[in-house]
Parts: sequence; C-alpha cells; structure tokens
Amino acid sequence: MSWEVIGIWLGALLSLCLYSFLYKDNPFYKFAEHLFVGMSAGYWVIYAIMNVLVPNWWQKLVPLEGGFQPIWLVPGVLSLFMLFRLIPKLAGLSRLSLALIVGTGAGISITAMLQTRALAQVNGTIIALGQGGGWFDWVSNIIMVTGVVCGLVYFFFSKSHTGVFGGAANVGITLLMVAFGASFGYTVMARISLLIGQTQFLLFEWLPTMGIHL
Amino acid sequence: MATFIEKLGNLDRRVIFVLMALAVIIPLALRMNLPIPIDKGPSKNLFDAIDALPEGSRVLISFDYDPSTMPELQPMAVALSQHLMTRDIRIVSLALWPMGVSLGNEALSAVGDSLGKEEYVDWVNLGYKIGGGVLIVRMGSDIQSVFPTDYGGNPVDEMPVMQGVNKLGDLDMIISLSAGDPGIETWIMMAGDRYNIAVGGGCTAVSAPQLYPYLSTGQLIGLLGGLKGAGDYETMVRIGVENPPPGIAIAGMAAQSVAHLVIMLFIIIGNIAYLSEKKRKGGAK
Amino acid sequence: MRLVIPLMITFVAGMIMILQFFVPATQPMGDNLQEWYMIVSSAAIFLGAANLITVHVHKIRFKARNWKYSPITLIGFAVMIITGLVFGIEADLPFDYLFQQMVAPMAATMFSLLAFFVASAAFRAFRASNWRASLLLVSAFVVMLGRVPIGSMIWNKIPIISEWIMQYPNMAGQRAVMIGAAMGMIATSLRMIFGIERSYLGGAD
Amino acid sequence: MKRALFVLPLLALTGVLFAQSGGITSMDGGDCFIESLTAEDAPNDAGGGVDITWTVALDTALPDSMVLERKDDSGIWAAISTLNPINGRKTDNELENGMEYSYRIVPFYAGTAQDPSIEVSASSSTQWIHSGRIGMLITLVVISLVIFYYIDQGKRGKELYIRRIAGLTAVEDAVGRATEMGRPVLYIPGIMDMDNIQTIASMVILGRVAIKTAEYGSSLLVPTCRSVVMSVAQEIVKESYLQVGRPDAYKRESINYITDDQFGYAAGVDGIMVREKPAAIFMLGTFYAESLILAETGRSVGAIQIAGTAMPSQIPFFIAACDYTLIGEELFAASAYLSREPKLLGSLRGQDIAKLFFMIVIVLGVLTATLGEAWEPASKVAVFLKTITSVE
Repeated sequence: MSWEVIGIWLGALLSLCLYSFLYKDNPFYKFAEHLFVGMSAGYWVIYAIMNVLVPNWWQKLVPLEGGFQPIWLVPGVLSLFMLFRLIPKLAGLSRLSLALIVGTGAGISITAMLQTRALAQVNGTIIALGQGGGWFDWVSNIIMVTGVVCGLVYFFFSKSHTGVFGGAANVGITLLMVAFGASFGYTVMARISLLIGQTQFLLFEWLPTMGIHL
Repeated sequence: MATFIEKLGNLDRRVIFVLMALAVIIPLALRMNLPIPIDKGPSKNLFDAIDALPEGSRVLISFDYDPSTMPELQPMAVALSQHLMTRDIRIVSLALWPMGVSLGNEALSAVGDSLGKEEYVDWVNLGYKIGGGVLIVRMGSDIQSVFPTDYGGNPVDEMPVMQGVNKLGDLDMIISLSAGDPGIETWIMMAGDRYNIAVGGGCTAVSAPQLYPYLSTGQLIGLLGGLKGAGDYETMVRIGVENPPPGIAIAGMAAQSVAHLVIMLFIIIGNIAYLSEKKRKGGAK
Repeated sequence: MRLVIPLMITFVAGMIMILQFFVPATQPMGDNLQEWYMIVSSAAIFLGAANLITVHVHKIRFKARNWKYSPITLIGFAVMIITGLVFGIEADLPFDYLFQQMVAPMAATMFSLLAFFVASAAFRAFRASNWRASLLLVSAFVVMLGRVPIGSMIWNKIPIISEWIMQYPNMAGQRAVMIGAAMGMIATSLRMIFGIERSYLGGAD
Repeated sequence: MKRALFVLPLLALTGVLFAQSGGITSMDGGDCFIESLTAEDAPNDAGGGVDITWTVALDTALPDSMVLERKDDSGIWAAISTLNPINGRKTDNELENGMEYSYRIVPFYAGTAQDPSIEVSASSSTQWIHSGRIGMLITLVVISLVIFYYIDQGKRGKELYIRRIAGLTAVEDAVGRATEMGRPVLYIPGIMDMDNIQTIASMVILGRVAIKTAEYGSSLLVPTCRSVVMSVAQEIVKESYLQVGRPDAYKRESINYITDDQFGYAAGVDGIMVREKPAAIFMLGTFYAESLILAETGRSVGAIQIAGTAMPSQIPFFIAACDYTLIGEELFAASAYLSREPKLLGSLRGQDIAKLFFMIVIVLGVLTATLGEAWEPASKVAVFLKTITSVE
C-alpha cells in the first residue's frame, strides 16, 4: 500500500467523520473535530515560525552574510512582551505590543477604507443618468443612484426614521433586501461547487482504491 | 391534504441534506453533461484583456486560495496559465495564502510541461510570505527584497523571467485568484489603486457580488466568478484549439444545475406549505 | 497612567501608517513598521498554543466532560509541531504530507457542509411572509436560475435579468453597505488612534 | 477640541504644494529608431527613482533587444537593464537624491550594438506630498474634524438621539433567556485578528454583553480564532465583571483559543454549540464562509442568535439563519447604542454627517453629470466632483 493510497484513505475517512455531523453529534465527529483543531493549530504555529519569524525577523537580525542589525531587536522585544501575558506579573507589558498591532491596523484601515470602500464607490456612483442611451438605462441608473442614497439614509443613526426621511430609509432597506437575496442566490452555486469537489474526491479517488470504478 | 403540505413545510432538515447529497452524487456518477453558453461579461472582459497583451508581457498571478476552494479556483488557474503561456506571456506568480504555493505550482508546471515552457524562463513561483496588503505595499517598492528567492530557495535575481521586474510597476497585469482576504480586494487597494496596474482575477462565486462594484469603477478589468466563470474561461480558451485538454469545470456544471433545481424546488414547497397554512389559519378566524 | 505609553504607541503607529499613504517620503518608515507589526502578530500565536495545551491538559486532569477526546487534540498538535521542526515544511516531507492528506481534506469537508446548510437555510428562510421578504425571495430565485445553464433553457432572458439584478440593485445595496461601514471603521480607527477608544487595552482608566 | 489640533499638521501638509523639480530633459531621439527619450524624477516616491520613457518609431524594424545605460561619476557608461522596446517606460531605482544621472539607450540588432540614442539626464528627489491623493487627504481631514467635533459636543453633554436598532434591543432578552434556561451565552468575535476594525468593534460590544451576563449570572463562553483576540477578550470580560462587582464569577478558562484555521475553528465552535447548547449566540465581527456553518448549527440547537458583520457577502446568510442581524455600519453603532456613552453617540453623529457629505456629493455629481450632457458648465462641476473623489 503506497503512501498516496494511505493519504487518500485518511482524507476520505476523516471527511466521512465530519459529514456524520449532519445527522447529529457523534463520537466520529468528535474525534475528527478534535484532531482537526489540534493539527491545524500546530500547522499555524509552524507556519508562523518558518515563514515569518525565521525569514522576516531572525534572518534580518542576524543576516546570513554576517553582521548584526540591532534595530530588529525592537520587534523581537515587542514579541516577547506579547508572550509576557503568560506571566501575570508582567502581563501589563503586553499592552505595548498590542498597541503596536492595533495602531498599525487602524492606520492602514483608515486610508484603505476611505479610498476603496468610500471614495471609489462614491466616484463610481457619479454617472450621468442617461448613460447608456435607452430609456431602460435611465430606469436602471435611477434605481442604482436612488438605491445608494436611500441605503445610506437607512444607516443614519442620529435622526429618527419618520416622514420623508423614514420613507427614504424604507426604500433603502427594501433595496438592501433585494441585494442580499441576489447575493445569496449567487453564492449557492459556489457552495455546491465545494460539495462537488469533495464528492469527486470520494467518488473518483477514494472508491477506485477499493476497485470500484464509476 | 392541507396538513400533509403543512408538514412538508416543517420538513426535518436531514431530509433536505439527503436529497442534496443525491442531487450531487447522481449526476457526477452518471457523468451527465450540459452545454455551457458563453456570456458577455466579466469573464469575457478578462479573456479579452489578456488577449490584448503583447507577446513578452509580464503578468503576475497571485494564488490566494487553499484546497478548500480548489474546486472553483484551480480550474481557473489552469485555464489562465494555458491562455497566458500559449500567448508567450511571462508569468511571475506568488501566493498570499500559504497553501496557494503548491496549488499554483501544480497548475503552472502541468500546463508548462504540456506547452514546453520552462520554469525560471517562462514562469516562476516566488512562494508565500505572510502579510497580505503589507506585503504588496512592500513589493510596490521592491519585489526582490520581499522575495529574494523563489519557493524552492533559488535566488530570483538570476532568473531570466525576472529580468526587468523589480517592483510591481514593472508588471503589465496582476491576476489574483482569490478565496477571501487577503485576495483581489487587497490587490486592488494596495497595488491597483496605488501603482496603477491593471488588476483582474477570479474568485469564488460567493465573493463575486462584493467585487462587482470594482468592475464598474474599472478598478477590476475582468472577473471569473465561481465554477461558472471557470467554465466560461475554459470554453473560451478551447475555441480554435485542436484537441483541447479536458475541462475540469465543465464536468461539474451538470451536478450544479441539478442541485440548484433541488434547492429551488424546496423553496417552492416551503412557500406552498406556508401559504396554505396561512390561508387555513386565516379561514378559521 | 499605565495606559499612557500604549496609547502613545497606538497614536504614533497609526499616524505613521496614515502619513506614509500621503507623504511618499515617509514610506520607508511605514514599510518598516509594517514588518514589525507582522512579526509581533505572528509571534502572538504562541499565546494561543499555550492556551490550547493548558485547556486540554486541564480537561484531562479533571476528567471534564468529553475529556477522552482531549488527548487527540494534543497528539495532533504535537505531531504537526514535531514533524514541522524536525523535517521542515517543504513539499513531500511528513509535515506537508500530513497537511495535504489530513488537514486540507478536513477543511474542504467543513467548507462543503455549506452546500447542505445553504439548502436548509433557503428552505426555511425564503418564505413570502410579506412583500419585502417576497422581493428577497424573488431576487434570490432569479439569480440562482441565472447562474446555471438550465436557467437559459427555461427562458433565455433569465441570465440577462439575473445579471441586471447583480449590476444595479445589488450593486447599489453593496455600495451603501460599503460606504456606511467605511464610515464606521474610519470613526472607530480614529477613536483608537486618538485614544478615545481604549477598552481593547483592558481597564478603563 | 484639543484633539482636533492633532489633525492640523495633516491640514498644513495639504496646504504645502511642492514645486516638482529634478531636471526633466526630453529629447528628440535623432535618426535612431527611438523617436523620443525622456528622463525625469519619478513622481510620488520616497526618492531614489528616475523615470525613463521613450517612444519608438513605428516604421523601422524593432531591435532584438535594447539596453539602458547610465553614466557613472567617472563618465563611463554602464548597462543597467534590458528593456522591452514596446513597454515605453522604466524606472531606475536606488539612486542618490540630488545627483544628476545621464541615460541613453543602445539598441541591439542580431547581437551587435548600434549607435546609442541621444543622452538625457535627470536627478531624483523625495516627494513630500502624494500629488494624486491631495483630494483624499482633504476629505479625511474634514471627516476627522467633523467626527471629533461631535465627540466633543457629546462630551459637553449635548443631548444626542440614536435610533432604535432591533438586534440590540434583543441583547438583554437573549441574556435573560439564557439565565432562565440555565444555559450559557456563546460569543463569537469573528475570525480576524486584533488589527481588524470589526474585531475591535466586537470586543467593545463583548464588554457590554459581559456586563449583562455578569448581572444576570449566566455563564459566558468566548472561543477565539486568534491568540491576541483571546487575550484581549479575557481582559475586557474581566474588567466588565469587576465593574458590576462580580469578579468572582469571571472564569478565564471559558475564554479560549481554538485554532487559527478558519474551518478548524468552525468545526470546534460547532462542537461547542451542540454540546453546551447555548441559549443565546452572538456572532459579531468579521466573518467569511464559516458564517453559515456557525449560524445554521446555532439555529439547530434552538439558540436566539444575534449576528452582525460589515462583510457584504456574509450578511445574507446571517439574515437567513439568525433572529437579528446588524447590517454593516450597525455593527459599529452597537457600542454607542448599548452604552449610551456621550462620546460614542457623538462619534455616531459625526459619521452621519460624513455620510450626508457623501450623499450630497453623489446627488450633486449625478445631477450635474446628467445636466452636463446638455449644458456644458454643469459638467464641469461633475468633473470636479469626480476628480476629488478619485485617488491615485
């Protein structure tokens, strides 16, 4: 029996264990779940070491071509501070590392969100309503622009949704519902694709190892 | 009769599960095949954009997915590599997801071998580094500092395929096959918008609607959405090619259709049951 | 007082990241900061690992409910760590083999459970209980049909209608959500950078 | 208002317009097949870059290859790069700022070098403001000032209204129900790390939910997908329990790390759901595909589910499978809604004004663009609005 066949069996049996969850919780699922959690956690630890800490930190602190770059001690120390959470007396120091993570993340999000999710979308909505030419393009474009504006009205928090304002918010949430329906419908396909992929694995890779060829 | 229909409305979800499983297994086991009509749209736009690149252009493919989304994205990787390589376009690839490296390699080396393209000359796989957007921004100023070697540890500087590629701006197009974050959106935000490079891509059907706005703003030049997008691209690449290799995506589409029908049937049954219950309760008042 | 230095770090780090976007001259500084950030957030994974071990050892020691499964988690964890450290992570070595043959198929299986859940959720939730719910139902239905070849066999306009729904009403909805959420994110980020929001640091003083 | 002062340096930056220097030379390429050759300081970089652009004559045969040469201090030409003739653009990097560099292109036909093109020179310099992002900088400064202004107003005790958010009125009921049934409350903070703003928002809400569970005395489970999120959640929950005087009821071990793996996490949390049978489940934060795996399993154990995310692609699943869903920005409004803290309400008011600003830009832009097709001056307004909202 080759390693490849063993691998197929491992994958197939574990898959079936997990699928059994659809019926109800059972020892097979519990087994696979616990194994999955443990193995994947181990996987990510190794990945963090091999793909970030070694190449992006250690090899910059002590480059292969020699020399020592003390500036890289800073992230090293901050990483260590993070781990001080394990020692109650020193746990407070982890705030410094947390502050770096949160601050950097917040700074990146501000510009990225404003540029990509706000300004670019506003820019894309600024169109001539007649763009496209036909009467149907007019209707479509009006729906689009009204939709964006009324959708934003729905997200107003500091004004009560009554009167004309409430009407606009209602149009907004209605349109959001149409959008969510469409998004759901569009997604169904992707989900089924995944099941198809797994089924293909079981039917065309695993069954043949038992001599069953469909 | 009404009570039977109402009972249907409260069907145990396990019945639905069984029928879904059958809806997928039976068409696959019987190898049903339904024809795919090619639509105009984001898939075609991506195809045309790549078709318009001159020979010798350099395209970056980013494999931002893992085995769980392979059924949708791997066929795209294969079809895109086929298209790029037959047009003699050089491919520089990398992965923002760790597992993307070996998946990308599988596609590139298989297609490369079949078309007689050489690693390091016609294509290269730089591998994976953590960092997502941050990584891309760094590559904007210097690719070699982020990826001094390819995934196998070979120095990138000496590779013919990397000649003249020092930063993102030296590339003609970026294609991200993306299963989430980091992925296409990261490339748009951090590379497309910042360095003004055409970004195209493929994604799971689920994230496609979220990416539509970028198509209309031109931040994305084209998009393959899910298995259907992959099927479209496979079909377009096969046009005019003699003895095309078998398409992976086309095979799954039949099962896809049947499963869709089953779900829609359930929605209809659910609504009939709901309406009949409402009617009866309304009448009893 | 104990929060002063962390708040300063947050402020400086946030401002550097904003500045490097607008001021090309500060890009090298931003690049370095991002690399530090990457290192620190990767190193934090050891915290999680320590917690995982503690939780399961604890379960075994006190024979908590389902404790018999805890050794499986610990063994799985240990096996990956040991094979990774001993053999390395390159392709075709034990670590990679275990990942490809066990972890990856399990991830794919969990992911594919969605096909079943999508079906049961659609069956239960998509009922025409009022006109707004009906709209949701209809748009989902049309788009679902438009995505498979069978849709165009039923009526050749269905893919066009489905595409229209995606391009106009759906896009409008997505945009409203995006712009709104962007404002929420920007405000939250600003509050953090300027130290107005500090509960993430624990402690309100 | 003091905080607004911090924004002033940014504002000052926008006022400073730098004259682009750096010796642009543009030459006619003579009778070589290169028609024109230009060297200039690469725009919007940290310095060290010179852009070389060229056009080739269409009526001559393209060379097999082209080599770009740079003259060093001693006046010797050295090849620095091979060019793709049709690219037309190349940036030379890692130069010293302020030094004058000269370039020329040597075409090769069948391996033999031909006469080089005319030489051009330029020097690189550092830019202090990204010319394509000034509009965005102004927008950011304005939005920030507005938000800070209203935060300040809130702090000064100005009465600020907040509309009802259905999902959040249910928080109390959900926790109460869990207590009655003697079952735990499960809080899932999404799968992203602490640098993600939705995770931060989720942590703030967790603080409020923890106050409720502490008051009601029901147990709270928080499985996390990231180590840092775990430790932050522990801090926050501990603080909440302390705040209502129940530090004894805080259990650190009920907030634990599962795995960084997306689906490993989903499998683990599904297991917790079917075994612990929580009566209330909160799913707030960044979710990807695992959203429905969690929500459907939660539904099957009969829990009240309150979900919220700003991920447009996952909202539909939460709507289909949960009792209440916070859509997009509502997630960020939650902490203000639950705490009624004046500064948070103020921030929310500021966000509203920012949205109003964008709505006005959209409406004005669309009207002028539409009118502009018939009446020229209107289209200028539209073009202006398009320009300020576009970012390079």
